Amino acid sequence: MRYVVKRLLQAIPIVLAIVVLNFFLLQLAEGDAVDVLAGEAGSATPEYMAELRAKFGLDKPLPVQLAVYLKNVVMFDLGYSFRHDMPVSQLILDRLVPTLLLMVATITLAVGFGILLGLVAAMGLNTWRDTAISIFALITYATPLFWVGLMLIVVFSLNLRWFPTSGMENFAMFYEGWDRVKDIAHHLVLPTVTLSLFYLALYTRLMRASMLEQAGQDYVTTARAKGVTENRIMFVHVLRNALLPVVTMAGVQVGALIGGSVIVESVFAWPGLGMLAFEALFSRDLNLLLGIFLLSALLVVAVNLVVDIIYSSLDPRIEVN
Amino acid sequence: MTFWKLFARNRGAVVGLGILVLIAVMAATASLFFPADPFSLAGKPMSPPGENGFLLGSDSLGRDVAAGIAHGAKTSLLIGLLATLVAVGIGIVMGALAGYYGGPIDNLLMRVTEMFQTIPSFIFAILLVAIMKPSIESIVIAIAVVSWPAVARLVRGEFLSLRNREFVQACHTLGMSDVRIMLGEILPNCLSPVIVIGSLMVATAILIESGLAFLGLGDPNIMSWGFQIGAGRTLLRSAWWVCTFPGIAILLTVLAINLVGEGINDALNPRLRERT
Amino acid sequence: MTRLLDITDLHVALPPESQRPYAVEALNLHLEPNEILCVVGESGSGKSLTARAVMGLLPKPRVRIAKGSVNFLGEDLAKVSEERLRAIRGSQISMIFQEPMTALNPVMTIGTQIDEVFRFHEKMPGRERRARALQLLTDVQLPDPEQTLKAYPHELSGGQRQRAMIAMALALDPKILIADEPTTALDVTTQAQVLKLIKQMQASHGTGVLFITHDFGVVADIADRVAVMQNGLLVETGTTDQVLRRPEHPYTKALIGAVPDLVPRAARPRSGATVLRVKNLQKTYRSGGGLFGGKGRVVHAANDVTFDLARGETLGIVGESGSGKSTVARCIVRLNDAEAGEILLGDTDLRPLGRAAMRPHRSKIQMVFQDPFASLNPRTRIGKIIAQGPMMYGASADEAKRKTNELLEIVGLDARAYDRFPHEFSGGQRQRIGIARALALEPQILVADEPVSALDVSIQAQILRLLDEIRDRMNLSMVFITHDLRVAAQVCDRIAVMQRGKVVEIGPTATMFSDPKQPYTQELLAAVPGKDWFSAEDMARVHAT
Amino acid sequence: QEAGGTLVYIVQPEPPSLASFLSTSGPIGLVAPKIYEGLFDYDNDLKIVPALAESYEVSADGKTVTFTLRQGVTWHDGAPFTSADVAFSVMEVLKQVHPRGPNSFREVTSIDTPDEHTAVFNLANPAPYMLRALSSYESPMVPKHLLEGTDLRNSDLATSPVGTGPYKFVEWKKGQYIRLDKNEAYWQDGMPYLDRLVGRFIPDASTRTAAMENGEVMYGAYGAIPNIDAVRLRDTDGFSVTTDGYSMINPMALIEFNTTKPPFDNPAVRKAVSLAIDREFLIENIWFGYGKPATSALSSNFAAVGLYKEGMPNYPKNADVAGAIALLDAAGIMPDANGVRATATLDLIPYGEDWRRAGEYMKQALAEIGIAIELRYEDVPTWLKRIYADYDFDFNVNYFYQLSDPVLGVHRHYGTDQIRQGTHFVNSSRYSNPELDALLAAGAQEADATKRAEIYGQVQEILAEDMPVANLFEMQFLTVYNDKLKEHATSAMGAYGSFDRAWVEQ
Ligand SMILES: Nc1ncnc2c1ncn2[C@@H]1O[C@H](COP(=O)(O)OP(=O)(O)OP(=O)(O)O)[C@@H](O)[C@H]1O
Ligand SMILES: Nc1ncnc2c1ncn2[C@@H]1O[C@H](COP(=O)(O)OP(=O)(O)OP(=O)(O)O)[C@@H](O)[C@H]1O
Ligand SMILES: [Mg+2]
Ligand SMILES: [Mg+2]
Repeated sequence: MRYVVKRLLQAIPIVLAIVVLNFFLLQLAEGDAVDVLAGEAGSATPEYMAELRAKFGLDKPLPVQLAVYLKNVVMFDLGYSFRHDMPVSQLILDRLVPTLLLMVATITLAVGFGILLGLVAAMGLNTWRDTAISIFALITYATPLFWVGLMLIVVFSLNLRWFPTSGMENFAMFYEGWDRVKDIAHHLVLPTVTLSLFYLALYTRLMRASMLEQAGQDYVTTARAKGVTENRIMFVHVLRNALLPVVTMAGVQVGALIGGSVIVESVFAWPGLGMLAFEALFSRDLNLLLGIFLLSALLVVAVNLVVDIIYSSLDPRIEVN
Repeated sequence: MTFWKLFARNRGAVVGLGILVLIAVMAATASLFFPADPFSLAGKPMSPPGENGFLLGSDSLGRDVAAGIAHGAKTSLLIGLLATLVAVGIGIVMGALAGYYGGPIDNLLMRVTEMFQTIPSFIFAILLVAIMKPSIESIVIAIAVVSWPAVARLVRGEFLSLRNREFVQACHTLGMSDVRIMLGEILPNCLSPVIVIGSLMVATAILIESGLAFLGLGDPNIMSWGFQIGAGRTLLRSAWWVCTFPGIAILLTVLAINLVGEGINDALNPRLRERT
Repeated sequence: MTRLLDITDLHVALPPESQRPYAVEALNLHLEPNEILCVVGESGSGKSLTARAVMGLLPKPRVRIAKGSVNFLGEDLAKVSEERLRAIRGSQISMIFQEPMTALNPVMTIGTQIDEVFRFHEKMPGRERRARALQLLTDVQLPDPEQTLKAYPHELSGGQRQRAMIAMALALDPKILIADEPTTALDVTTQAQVLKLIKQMQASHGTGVLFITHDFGVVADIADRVAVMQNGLLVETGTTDQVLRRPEHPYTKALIGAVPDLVPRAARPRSGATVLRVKNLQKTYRSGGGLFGGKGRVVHAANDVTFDLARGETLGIVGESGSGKSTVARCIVRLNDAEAGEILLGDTDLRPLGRAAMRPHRSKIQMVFQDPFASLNPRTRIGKIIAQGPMMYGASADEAKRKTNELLEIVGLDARAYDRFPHEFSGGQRQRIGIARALALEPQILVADEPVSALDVSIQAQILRLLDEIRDRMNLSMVFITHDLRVAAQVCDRIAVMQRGKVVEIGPTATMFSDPKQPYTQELLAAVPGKDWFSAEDMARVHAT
Repeated sequence: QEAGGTLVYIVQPEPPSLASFLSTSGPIGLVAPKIYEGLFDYDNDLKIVPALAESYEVSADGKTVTFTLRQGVTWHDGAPFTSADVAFSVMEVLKQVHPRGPNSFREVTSIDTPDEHTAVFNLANPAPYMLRALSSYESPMVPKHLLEGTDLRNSDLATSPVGTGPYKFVEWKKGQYIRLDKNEAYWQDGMPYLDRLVGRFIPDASTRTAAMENGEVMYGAYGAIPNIDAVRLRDTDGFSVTTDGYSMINPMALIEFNTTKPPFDNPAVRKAVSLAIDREFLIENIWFGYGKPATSALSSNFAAVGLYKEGMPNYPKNADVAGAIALLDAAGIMPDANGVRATATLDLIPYGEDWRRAGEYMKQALAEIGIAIELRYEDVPTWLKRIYADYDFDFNVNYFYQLSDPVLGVHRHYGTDQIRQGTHFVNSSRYSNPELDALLAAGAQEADATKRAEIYGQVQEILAEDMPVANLFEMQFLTVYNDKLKEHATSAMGAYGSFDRAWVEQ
C-alpha cells in the first residue's frame, strides 16, 4: 500500500509536466474555442467574441491561465468545457466507461488470443501452423485499421446482419438491466475485434519469440532431465516465464490504446475518450483536451502500477518495494 | 557466415526484400510510367479496373489509381524513412545519454520519455499535425515525435548493459573521452536492435500516415497512399478499387518491411543463429 | 559386477556447417555402480554432449546420435522411445548442471521443483512427497529445509542452489548421476563443500557418477577413474592414479603439466621504490531504496584496504567470490569512485581526481580484464583496439601502427592479426590482445583482474608465462587478482587475502602458504582441490615420462 | 398513419448545445426545432403555416405587425405560453444574442402585449423579409419564466431545453445520442404520432450509410449520407432520397476572393477563374448530380419571388478556357516560361471531403489557364481565423446559405458595412463598392416587388462584372430516408422542422 502511494506520488511531477507541456503546445494552435463557437453559431460580432473570451478567461495572459488551470487541477477540478457547456470531469467520466469497456475487452482479447496463438506457433515451430499464424498476424498488423473496421461492418452488419453497425446501445429500444448488458456486449463485438486484430499481431509475435527464448533456457533442460512431460514443461515452466515480456508490453499498450482507438471509435461511433479528444482538439476545447491527457496519464500510471504488481506476482525475483 | 547468408535463410525475409525492392523501383520509376501529374483528371471518373485505359481504375474525379499508387509509393516510403530516421536520431541521443550517464541524467531523460509515452500517441500525432498544418514535414515530425520514446528506451537499455562491459571499461582506463566511447565503442554494438526496431518503425509510420489521411490530415498537395485511401473511403461501397488498391499497397509494404525486419532480427540474433 | 552404463562406438553428429562433423566420435566408455568417473578435457571437446546423449537430451534434430549404443542395464538408450526415456530420466539417471542460477526455474519454488520429480515418477500422496523433499534438503545439509522449500531460486546462494539441484537429482535414488561441471560457477570454499557432499551422497547411495569437469584438482579429489577427451575423441582412460601420475597421451600430459603448482615459486627480491600506495580505501555499495527512502542493501565492498606495491613486484589479491577483490582493483584504476582513503601514485592522490584531471594519469595504470572476449569491442579491428591508446596520447598513425606491431610480436601474435576482428581469435589469443592493449600505453602498473580464470589450463599457463616475461622485461609492477591459489602461488611475490571487504592478511607468498596466520587464509588453502596431488615432484615426473 | 414507435435519425456532427436562440449551428437545427416552436412554419412552397401564431396582420404603412397567438399552449414544464414570452424572445433574446436575430428584427423597436394572446411588433421601417424569419429554426420562442434574469449565454436551457414543441427533451448522452419523447400535452391534438425521437451521432460517413442500410437509423439530412451513397440507396428498395426541405436555406457553393491583393485584386482574374471552372463537372463528379450551376449572384430559387435575374455573363455551365485565357491576356497577365500566369493558395473549407475534392479539381482546372495553385487544408478554428480574422488568404472555396431573402443571406458578402474583421461568414473579400452599397440599402427596405426586383437585377449585374465572390453552384442537400418513415418533409424547413406529423410504418 505504501508502495502504491509512493508510486502515485512519483507520478505527480510527470503528470503536471504533461499538463504544462500540453498547455503550451495547444497555445501554438491557431484560433481558440471562441472562434469555433462563433464559427458554428453563424455570424458573431467581435464584441460578442471578446465577451466570450473574457467569460472563459481566455483574455488573460498565458501564465495566468496556466496558473489558474494548475491550481484547479491540484484541487481535482478539471475546469469547464465551454463547448459542451459542462464540467470537464463529468464529460470525461461519461466517456470513461465506454473507453474502459473497449480497452479492457481489446486487451483481453488481444492478449488472450495473442498468447494462445503465440503458444501454438512456438510449439509447432516451423510447421504449417506456425507459418499460418505468423502470416495471419502480419496481415492483421499491416492492414489499416479503418479498412478492417469498414469491412467488418459490411460483412457482419450488412450482409450477415449479425452485429449492429455502430454505437454502444440500441437507441430505439433503450433496454434495461440484463438486456442492456447483452445489448452493449453485442455492440462491443465489432469494435473490439477490429482493434484487437491490430494488437493481436504484436502479442502473437512477442509471445512466440518469448516462448522460443525461454524454451532454450537451462531450466528447461533441467526439467527434462527430471523426466517432466513436455506438456508440463511448456505450460508450467516455460509459459509463466514467457508471459513476463507480454505483461510488460500490455502495460505499455494500454496508454496507447486511448489514442489508438480514435479511428475505431470514429468508424463504430463508439463514445470513447479518443473521439472526445479528437473533437476537443478541433474545437480548441483546451480544458477538455488537457483533462483527457491528464486522465490518460493517470491511467497509464495506474496501469503500470497494476502491471508491476502482476509482474511481481509472476516473477518472484521482482519485489514491489 | 555472412550477414546475407544468415538473412537469406529466412525465406519470408527474402520475399519481403523482393517486394520492397519492387516498391522502391516503382517509386523511383513512377514518372517514367506515369509521366502526368497523378492528380490530373485523366479520364472517365469511377472507371473500374481495366476499363477506359485505367489499369487499376479511376477515382471519382477520373484520376488514375495506378498512377497514384506509383507516385504515392515515393511519398509513403519517404515519410516512413524520414520519420524513422528522425525518431531513431532523437531516440539514440536521449537513450545514449540516459543509459551512459545513468543517475540523475538518466532519471530526468527517462521522465521526459515517459511523459511522451503517457500522452496517447495517435492523438498526439493528430495534435501536432493540426498545429503545424497538414504537410509532409509536419506529418514526418509528428510521427517521429510519437515514435522516438521506444527507441530511446531500447538504446538506453543497451547502453546500460554495455557501459559496464569490460571493453568499455578498457576504454575508460585508456582515458578515452565520453563522446568517443559513446559514439565509437558502444553505439556500433547496439545498432542491430536499433535497426530491427527501425525497420518496423518504417512500417508503423506508413500506417500512421494512412490513419492521419483517413482523418483528413494528409497533405492535400502530395499524392500518397494515405491520401488515396482517405479520398476513396466514401467510395468503398461504390468503387471498391479506389481505396482497395492503395490499401493493398500499404499492406504489402508493411508486410514486406516486417518480414525484412524479422529477417534482420534473426540474422543478427546470435541465439537464433544456431537454429534453423 | 555388471556395468551400469556401457557406451559403445557413440557418434554424435553435428549440423552440417559446424567445424567438425561429429561432436563425439567413436566413444567407448563405461560406468560401474558405486564409482565416480570423471570426464575431463578442454572446452568444446564433447563432454557435455556425451552426457546429454546419455540422458536423451541432445538438441534434436540438429544434433543427434548418428551411430553407436548407450546401454543402460540392458536397454539401449539411443533407441528407446521418448516415453521410456522420460521414465528413466530423473528416476534412474539424473543430472546436475553447471549454472545453478539458470538451471532452476526462476519462477517456481524449490519445493515445487523437487516435488515434480516425485510427481512424475511415483504415485505418492502429497504429504509424503513433502516429507521426502524435506528429508532430501536435510540430507544435502541445507539450512532450514522448511524455509528452503518455500524459497525461490534467487533467494538462495549459488552453493545452496547447487545443493538443491543435488537434492533434486538424488530424490529417487538414481542408479546414475551425471554432473556436468557442477562446481565451476562456485568459489573455492563452496566448491569444496559441494564436492564433499556429492562424494558423500554417492557413497551412501551407491550411485554411479559421471562427473564432467575441466579442473584436474577436482578430478584428483573425487575421481575413481578418469576419461580424457579431446576434439570429440576419447584419448585416454584409466584409474585416477594412472592418468594423473602416469599419463600416456601427449594431450593428457600437456593438460596435467599446465596445472599450476601449489608450492609458491621463489620470491624475487623487493626493490625499494614504492610505486603505488593504497591507504584506508573505502567503498560501499548501496542498492535499493528509492526517492522516498526505504531500506536498501549496503555492502562494504572495500573496508579500510591498505597495501603498497613496489616497483617490479607482483601483489596478489586472493579471496572468495564477493570478497571485494574486483572492487579494489576498479577503485585503483578509477573505474569506481572510492568514498574515502588515498590512492597514491607517486605523490599524487588519484582518488579525488575528476574525470578530466584523471586523464593524464590514466596511461600510468592499465588494466587487464578477466573475460578476454567481453573486454574487446567485437566491432573494432585488433589493430585499432591496440593503436587507439597511443594515438589518444598524441602518437601519429604510423608510430602507433609500428608500436602495435611490436606489441603483437611481444605477446606472440603475428602481424596479420592487425586487421582482424576479435571473434576470429581463440580465447588465449584474445587475452594476449588485451594485454597488448594495456601495454601500449607503457604503464608503470598493471592491474589484472582474474586475467586467466576464463581460460583453459593450458592456455592459462601460457598467459601466466607471458605476463611473467613482460613484467621482467619492462619492470612492471602488477596487482594480480585471482581466486585460484595455485595461480597466485606461481605469479605473486606477495599476497593479500581479502574477506568481506577487508584485507585479513598480507605477506610474502611463501609465508602465506607455509604458515597462514588467519583462520580464513587456512580455510582457503584447505579448500584448494587436489592439493595433495600436483606437487612439484609429481609434475617433474609427468614431464619426464 | 400509425401512431407510436421511435424514429432514430442522424444528427451529425454532435451539436455544441441545444440553445437555438444562441446559435444557428446546423446540428442544433436538427434537434431544437422539435422542442421549440416559432410563430410560423412554412410549407414547401414557402407559404406561411400558422404555428404559435394563428394569424398576423400588417398595418397599411407596414410598420405594425400584429400576431394573434394560439391559445392553450403550454411549455413542457406546464407553464402557459403567452405574448410575454414572444416579446421577451424577440426583444431580449433574439435581438440581443442570436447571430442573425439582430438582422432579422433590426426594424423592431418594441413589442406591445395588449393581452396574453396578442403581440404587436412596432417597426421603424417596413420589414417584409421579417415574416420569412419566424420559423422555429430561425427564431425560436423561448420561455420567459426560465430565462428572464439569467445569463442567457450560460443558461441551463442550452443542455436541457424546455419548449412548446411536439417533443420533450429527455436525455443527451454526449457522444451517443439525444433522446426526445412525445409531448403528451402538445397543442395539436393527436400529434405527434411518434413516441420518441432519437438523434444519433455517427462520426464516420461510411458508417452512417451502413447504419441507414441496416435500419438502425431511418433519416439522415444535410449530407449525413454522402451523395455517392445516397445515389446508391436511391436505387435500392426501401430507401428514398429527397431534395425537399431545403428551400428556406438556399445553399450556394462559391469562391471568395481576397480582393485586396494580387492576383485576385484584378476583377479579370476573378472572372477568369469563374470561367475556367466546369460547374457541371463539380456537380456530376463530386456531388453526384445534385446541384444546379450558379448563373448569378443570387440563387435561381429567388425566381419565385422575382428577385433572380437571368442571363448574367461569366457564369458558364461548362468551362470556357478560351474565354478565360482571353480575359487574362486582355488584362495583360501573361504566362511565364512555365506557362504560369499567377500563383495562389486555395484554402479548403474543412467541412467535409467533398470540398477537398472540389479544391483538387480546381487546382487542375485553373492550371489550364495558367494559375498555379497550392492547396491548404487546416482545421476549423485555424481556417476561420485565417479567413475572417487575419484575412490571410488568396481565395477559398466555401458555401453559404442565401436563406429566404437576399437581405438575410446575400448582403453579408458584399456590403462595405459587412467588412467586419473577426466576424465569421461575412464580407471577407473586403469588396467595397458605394454604388452597390446604396443598392443593397434600397433593396432591404423596398416593399414594392417590381422595384425590388429591379434593384436586385442591378446588384446581380454589378456582381457578375466585379465578381468578388464567384458563385459555383446552387447546392442541393440530400435527405436520405427509410421508406417506412412518412410525412417527414411537410415543412419548408425539412430536417430543421418539427417532425410533428412524421410517422413510422410498423
Ligand atoms: N546445440 C548445438 N548445436 C551445434 N553444435 C553444438 C551444439 N552444442 C554443442 N555443439 C558443439 O559440439 C561440440 C562439443 O560441445 P560440448 O558442449 O559437448 O563441449 P564441452 O566439452 O562440454 O565444452 P565445455 O567445457 O565448454 O562445456 C562443440 O564444438 C560445440 O560447438
Ligand atoms: N555495482 C555494484 N552494486 C552493488 N553491489 C556491488 C556492486 N559491485 C559489487 N558489489 C558487491 O560488492 C561485493 C564485492 O564485490 P567484488 O566484485 O569486488 O567481489 P570480488 O571479490 O571481485 O568477487 P568475484 O571473485 O566474484 O569477482 C559483493 O558483495 C558484490 O555483491
Ligand atoms: Mg560443457
Ligand atoms: Mg571480481
